[in-house]
Amino acid sequence: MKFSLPSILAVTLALATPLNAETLKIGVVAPQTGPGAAWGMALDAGARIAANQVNEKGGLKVGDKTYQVDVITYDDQYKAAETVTAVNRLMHQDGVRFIIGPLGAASLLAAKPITERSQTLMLSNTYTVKALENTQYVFRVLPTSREFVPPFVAWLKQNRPALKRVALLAPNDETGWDSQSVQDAAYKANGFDVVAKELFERKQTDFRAILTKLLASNPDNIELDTTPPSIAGPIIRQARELGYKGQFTKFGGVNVAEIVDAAGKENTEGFLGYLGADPNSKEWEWLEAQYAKIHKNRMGDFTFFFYDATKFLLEAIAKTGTVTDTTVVRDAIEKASPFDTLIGKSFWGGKETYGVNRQLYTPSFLVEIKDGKGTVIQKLEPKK
Amino acid sequence: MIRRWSFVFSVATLIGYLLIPLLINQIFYTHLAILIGIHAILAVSVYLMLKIGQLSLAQAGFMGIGAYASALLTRDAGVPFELAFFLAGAIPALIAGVVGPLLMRTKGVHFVLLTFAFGEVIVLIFVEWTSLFGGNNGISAIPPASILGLQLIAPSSFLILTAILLSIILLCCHVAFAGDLGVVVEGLERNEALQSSLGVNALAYRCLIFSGSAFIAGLSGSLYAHYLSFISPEAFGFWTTVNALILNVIGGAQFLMGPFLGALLLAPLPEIFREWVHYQRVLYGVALLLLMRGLPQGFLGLILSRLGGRGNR
Amino acid sequence: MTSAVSQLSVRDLLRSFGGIIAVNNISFDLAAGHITGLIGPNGAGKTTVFNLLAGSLVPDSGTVQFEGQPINGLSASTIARRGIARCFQSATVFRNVTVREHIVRAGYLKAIGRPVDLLRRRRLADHKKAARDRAEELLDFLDLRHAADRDAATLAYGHQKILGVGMALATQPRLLLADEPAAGLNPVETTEMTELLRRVRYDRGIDILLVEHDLRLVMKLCDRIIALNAGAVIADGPPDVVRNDEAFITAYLGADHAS
Amino acid sequence: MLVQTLVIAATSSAYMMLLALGFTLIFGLMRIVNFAHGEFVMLGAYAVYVLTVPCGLNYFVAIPLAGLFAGLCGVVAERLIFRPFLGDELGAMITSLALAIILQGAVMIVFTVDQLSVPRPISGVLHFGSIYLPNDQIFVAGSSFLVVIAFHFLVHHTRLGLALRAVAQDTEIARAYGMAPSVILPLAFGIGCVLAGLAGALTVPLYAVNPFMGEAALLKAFIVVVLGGLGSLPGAMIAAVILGTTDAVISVWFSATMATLVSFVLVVIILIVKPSGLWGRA
Repeated sequence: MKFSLPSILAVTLALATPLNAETLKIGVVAPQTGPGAAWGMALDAGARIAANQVNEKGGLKVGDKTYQVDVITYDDQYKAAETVTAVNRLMHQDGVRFIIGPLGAASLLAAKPITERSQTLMLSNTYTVKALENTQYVFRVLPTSREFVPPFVAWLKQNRPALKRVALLAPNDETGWDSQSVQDAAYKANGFDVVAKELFERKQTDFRAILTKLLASNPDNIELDTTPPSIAGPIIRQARELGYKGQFTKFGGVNVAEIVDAAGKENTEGFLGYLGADPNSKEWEWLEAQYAKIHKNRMGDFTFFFYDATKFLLEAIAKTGTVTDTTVVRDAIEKASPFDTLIGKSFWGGKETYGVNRQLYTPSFLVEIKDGKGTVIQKLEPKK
Repeated sequence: MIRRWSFVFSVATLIGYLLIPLLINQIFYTHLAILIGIHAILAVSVYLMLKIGQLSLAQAGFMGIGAYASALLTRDAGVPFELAFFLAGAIPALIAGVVGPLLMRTKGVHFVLLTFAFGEVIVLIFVEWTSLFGGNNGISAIPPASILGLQLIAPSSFLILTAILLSIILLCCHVAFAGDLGVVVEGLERNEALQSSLGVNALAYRCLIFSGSAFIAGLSGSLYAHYLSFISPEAFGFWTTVNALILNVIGGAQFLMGPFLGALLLAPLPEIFREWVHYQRVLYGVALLLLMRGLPQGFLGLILSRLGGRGNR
Repeated sequence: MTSAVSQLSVRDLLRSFGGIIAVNNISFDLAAGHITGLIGPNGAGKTTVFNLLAGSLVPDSGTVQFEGQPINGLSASTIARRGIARCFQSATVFRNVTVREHIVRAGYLKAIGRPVDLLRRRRLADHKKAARDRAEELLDFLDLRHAADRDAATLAYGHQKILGVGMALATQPRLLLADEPAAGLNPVETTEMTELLRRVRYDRGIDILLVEHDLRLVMKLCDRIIALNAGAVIADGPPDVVRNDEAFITAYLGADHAS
Repeated sequence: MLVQTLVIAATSSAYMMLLALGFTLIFGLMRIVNFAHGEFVMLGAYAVYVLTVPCGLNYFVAIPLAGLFAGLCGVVAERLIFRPFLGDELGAMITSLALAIILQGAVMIVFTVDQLSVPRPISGVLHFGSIYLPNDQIFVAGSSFLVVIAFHFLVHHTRLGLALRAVAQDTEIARAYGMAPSVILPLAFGIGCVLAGLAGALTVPLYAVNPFMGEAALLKAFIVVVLGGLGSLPGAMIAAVILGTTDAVISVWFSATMATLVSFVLVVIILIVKPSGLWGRA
C-alpha cells in the first residue's frame, strides 16, 4: 500500500507523454520551496527553457531517433538527505542519466558518491572547493569566486586607486568561508590592506553591531562578497546610517533591484558588483520573457548558467548519438571547449586549481549602480 | 489477545518493512526505507522521553553528536565501524547522563525549552568548533558502514543493517518496558510524587531514560552519517527533532510502534504532493492539522479503538 | 509529652517561597506510640510541613531527625526507604491494574528504588514474593478482599483512599504521614477511615501524623494535636487542652470567639 | 564604540521585547507554545506591504491596520484550530507547527519567494559626536517601547486586563466572576497576535519581507521568553535587555556567531540555576 501511490503516479506520468516519440529525461534537483527556492527555480527554469526550445523545433535528434526532452524537477528543500532521495529517485525510478543541480555544498557532497558510482552526469553549482574533487562526472557550470574575483579586484586596483583599506563581510557557511578566503587572497595580491574580516549568520537581520566593529577598522571599501542580495541591501543602509561614507563592492552575486529597494537609492550610489549576465542586453530580455512563462517571480542572472548548461548538454548528446553513455557525453562536453553561450565566449578550465578541466569560465559583468539603476560598465573576459 | 495481535502486527510490519523494498529491488525504495528507519530510530528516542511524560527537543542534537562521533572515529581515528557505532550511542548517552541531573530537575514546558536551548548549543558548537567538527563545511568522505570486514555499500545491505538495528532497539524497549522498568516508568508518568513516596528515586530513573534516549538518538546519527557519507550541522537542528515528534503524534505517541508507524505513513506524503510542488507546504500543513484533529491518538490509537482494546502497547 | 526517645524530631524548620515565609522556625518532637494531628487554617503551613518531612521540599534551614538520624535534605524516595510513608489523596497510579497488584507493587517498588537495583534479580524476586504475601494480608486488614481483582480505577472514591493507605502500609513504614485522609468522604466512609487509622496505630503499631480539616475527626482520633498558624506552632497538646487554647480559638474561629 | 554598542543594544532590546510579549502572553494564558508566532510577525509585515504598495495607503496608517489584521487572523486561528487543544500542551504545540507551515506555504503561493520591500517613510540619522542614531531605528524602538507600555497599562489598569489576569490564574475563578474563557481566550490569542503583527509591521521598512522571516523572529521571541520565564511579562522585558546587550557587545568585540552561541549558553546556565527563568513562577 505504502509504495503503490508513487508508482501509480509514475505510471500516469508515463502514459501522459506521447507514445510515438522517444523521451530523453533530464533531472533537476534544487530547492523549489523554502529558503534558496529563488535560486532553485532559476535552475528549473533554465533547464525548461532550453528543453522547450529543442522540443518546439521537433525534438532532439540523437543518432536516427528523435527525442522529446522531458525535464523532471524534484524539490530537495536545500537539505542533503532530501537531495540524496531526489537523486536516487531520478537515477533509479525515472532512469535519468543527466542531472542539473544540486545547489549547495552539503547537497552536492552527499549526492556525489552515489551519482559517481552509477556514472550519472551532474551539471552542478556549488561554491565549495570540494565540488570537483574525487569526481569524474561533475561539471561546475558557473564561475565561482575563484574564477571571477581576481579580475574584478585587479580592475578595482586600476580604476579606483584611492581605495586602500578593505573590510570583508560574508555569511557564516561553506560558501561564505570559501569565498572570503578567495577575496582575502585576491585583495592582498593586488596590494590592498584587508583591515577586517567578518562572518554573520544567515538568519541575522540586524547588522549594526557587526558593522560597528567593522567600521572601527576604518575601511574605505566594504566588500559584501557572497552575502545574499536580500541581506546586502539592509547592510548597506545600516552601514551608511552608522556614518560610513566609503565604497561598497560586491564581487559575488548581485540583484540590483533588490539591493536598491532595500538600501535606498542614495545609499547605493557608486556601488560596484559582479553580475553573471548583462541585465540591459537583448539576451536578458529574451530569457526573462521565457522565464515569465514558467515562474512568476523575478528572474536572476542564475538562469543563464543553467539554460546554457542544459543547452550544451543536449548538444553533446546529439553530437555523440548516445542518451545513456555518460562517459562519452562528458568527453564531448569537455572537447567542445571553447564554445559560445548566451553570455559570451566560454571554456572549461580549472586543472591548476581543481585537478580537472570541468570548471566553466565565462565572461562576467561589472555593474555600477547610478541613481538606482544598474549599468554594466565593463565586460571582463575570463582568464585561465 | 490484543497484546498478542499487536505483537504479531509489529513483527509483520517490521518484516514487511525489510522485505518489500528488497523484493521490489529498486534502489529508490530501498533508500526511502533506510531514511524511514533512521527517522524511526530518532523518533523512538523521542518516544522514550514521552513515555516519562517529558518532551526533549535536544534529541536531534544527540543524533548529531552520534553522527559526528561515528564519522570522526572511523574516518580519522581508524576505529572499526562496530566500535564507533557503539560509541556513537555511548558518547551522547554519557553526555545526557552528566547533564541529566541538571536538566531533569525541570519538567513540562520548562524542560522542553531547556532542551531546546541545549540542542541549539550542541549545533552551534558544531558550527563554531571548526578545527574538530569542520564548522559549516561539515564532514565528508565518511567511510561506509562495515560489519566484520564486510562493507555495506549497496543500499540493500545497509537497509538490512538498519532494519535489524531498528528491530533490536524496538525489542529492547519492549522487553524493558514489559518488566519492572515499565512499572516504574508508568508510575513516573502518572504520579511521580506518589512513586517517590513508595521509595523510587524518580530523578535517577528519569536520567536513565534520558540517557537511554540519547543513546538511541546517537545510533540513528551514526547510521545517518555512514549512509550519506556527509554530515553538516544544519541536519541536526531543532526541526529534525520536531519532525521526529510529529512521527510519534501521527503514529500514536503512547505506543512503542507509534513512531515507526508514523515514519512509514509520512514517508510517501512528499511523494504524493510532489506534483504540486509549490502547494506542497500548505498541503503538508493541512494534512498534519487534519491528522491532529481527526486522530488525536494517532493511527495506532484509531486501529486499537476499532479493535475494542484499551491497548497498552 | 516528650518521651525519652523521640521518633521524629523537628528543630527550627524554616521554608519560604519567594519572600513569603510558609514555615517559620517550627520545632516539635513526636514520641513513638501516638496519632498526632497537624491542624491549622488554610495557609497555615501544614502541607508545607508535610512536604518538608516527606522530602518533597527542601527546608531553607533547620533539621529533621527520624529515629535519631538526620533526614532533612534527603530525597523523598530515600526518606520513604527510611520508614516514613505518605498516603496520597488518590493512589490509582497504574492503568488496567488490579487493587491487589497495586498493593503488591507498592510493596516492592522500594526494592528497585534506583536503576541499579534492576540488575539484582535474586533480591528483587525475594522482595516481590514478600510483597505478594504482605498484600494478601493487607487485603484482609483493609477489608478490600472483595475488590481485590477489580481494576483499581473502577473503585469508589472511599475505597480508593483506603487503597492509598494500604499502599503506604505495603512499604512497611514506622511512621505514616496521612494527607487529609477524610477529605471528600461521606460520613459512613469517614467513620471507616477513622477506624482504619485507629487500627493502623493500635493493631500494627505504626505511628501516624495526619493533616486534616475535619476537626471532629482529629479530636476523636488523635491523642496529640499540633496547631499551626502563619507558619508557627500556636498550640500543642492533647485534644482537650488544644480545644480550649485561646490562641487556637482565635486563629481558627476569629478573635470574637476568644473569651 | 562602547556608547554606540549600547545604543544598538537598547534599540534591539526594545524590538525583542515587542517580539516576545505576544508569545509569552499566549503561553501565560493558554499554555500554548505558539510556534506560529513568527508567521504572525510575517503576516503583519505582508499586510503593510499590501496596504502601502499596491493599495497606496500611508505607512503610519498601515501599521495599526496590519496589527489588527494579524490579530484577527489570531482570533480565527484560536477558534478554528486551537480550541480543541485547550489544556493539551503537546497537541497545541504541534497544531501551531502545522499552522506555521500552512501560513508560510500560503504566503509563498500568493507572493512568491521573492523579497519584497516597502518604501521607507523615515530616513536620516541623528548624529552626536561618534554616535549615530538612524531615525527609523529610533522610530521602531520608540514605537515598540510605547506598545509595550500600552500593553502593560492594558493588563494592569483595565477591566480586560483584570479578566486576562484572572483567566491566567484560574479559569474557574474567572468564570465565577462572569468572564467567559470562551471570549477571553480568543481575545488573548488575538492580542498576542496583534503584538506579533505590530512587530512585523514596524520593521518592514528596515528589513523587507520574505516568506521565511518568521523563523528568525520566532527564535528571538523564544530565547527571550525562555530566559525571562514563560508567561512572565516583566521577565520578558528584562531578558530582552540582557540578550540585546549580550548580543551587541559580543558581536562587536568577538563575532556574531559567537554572540549567538553565548546567548544560548547563557540561557542554559540560567535555566539550570533557576529552571522557571529569571522571573517565572516555579
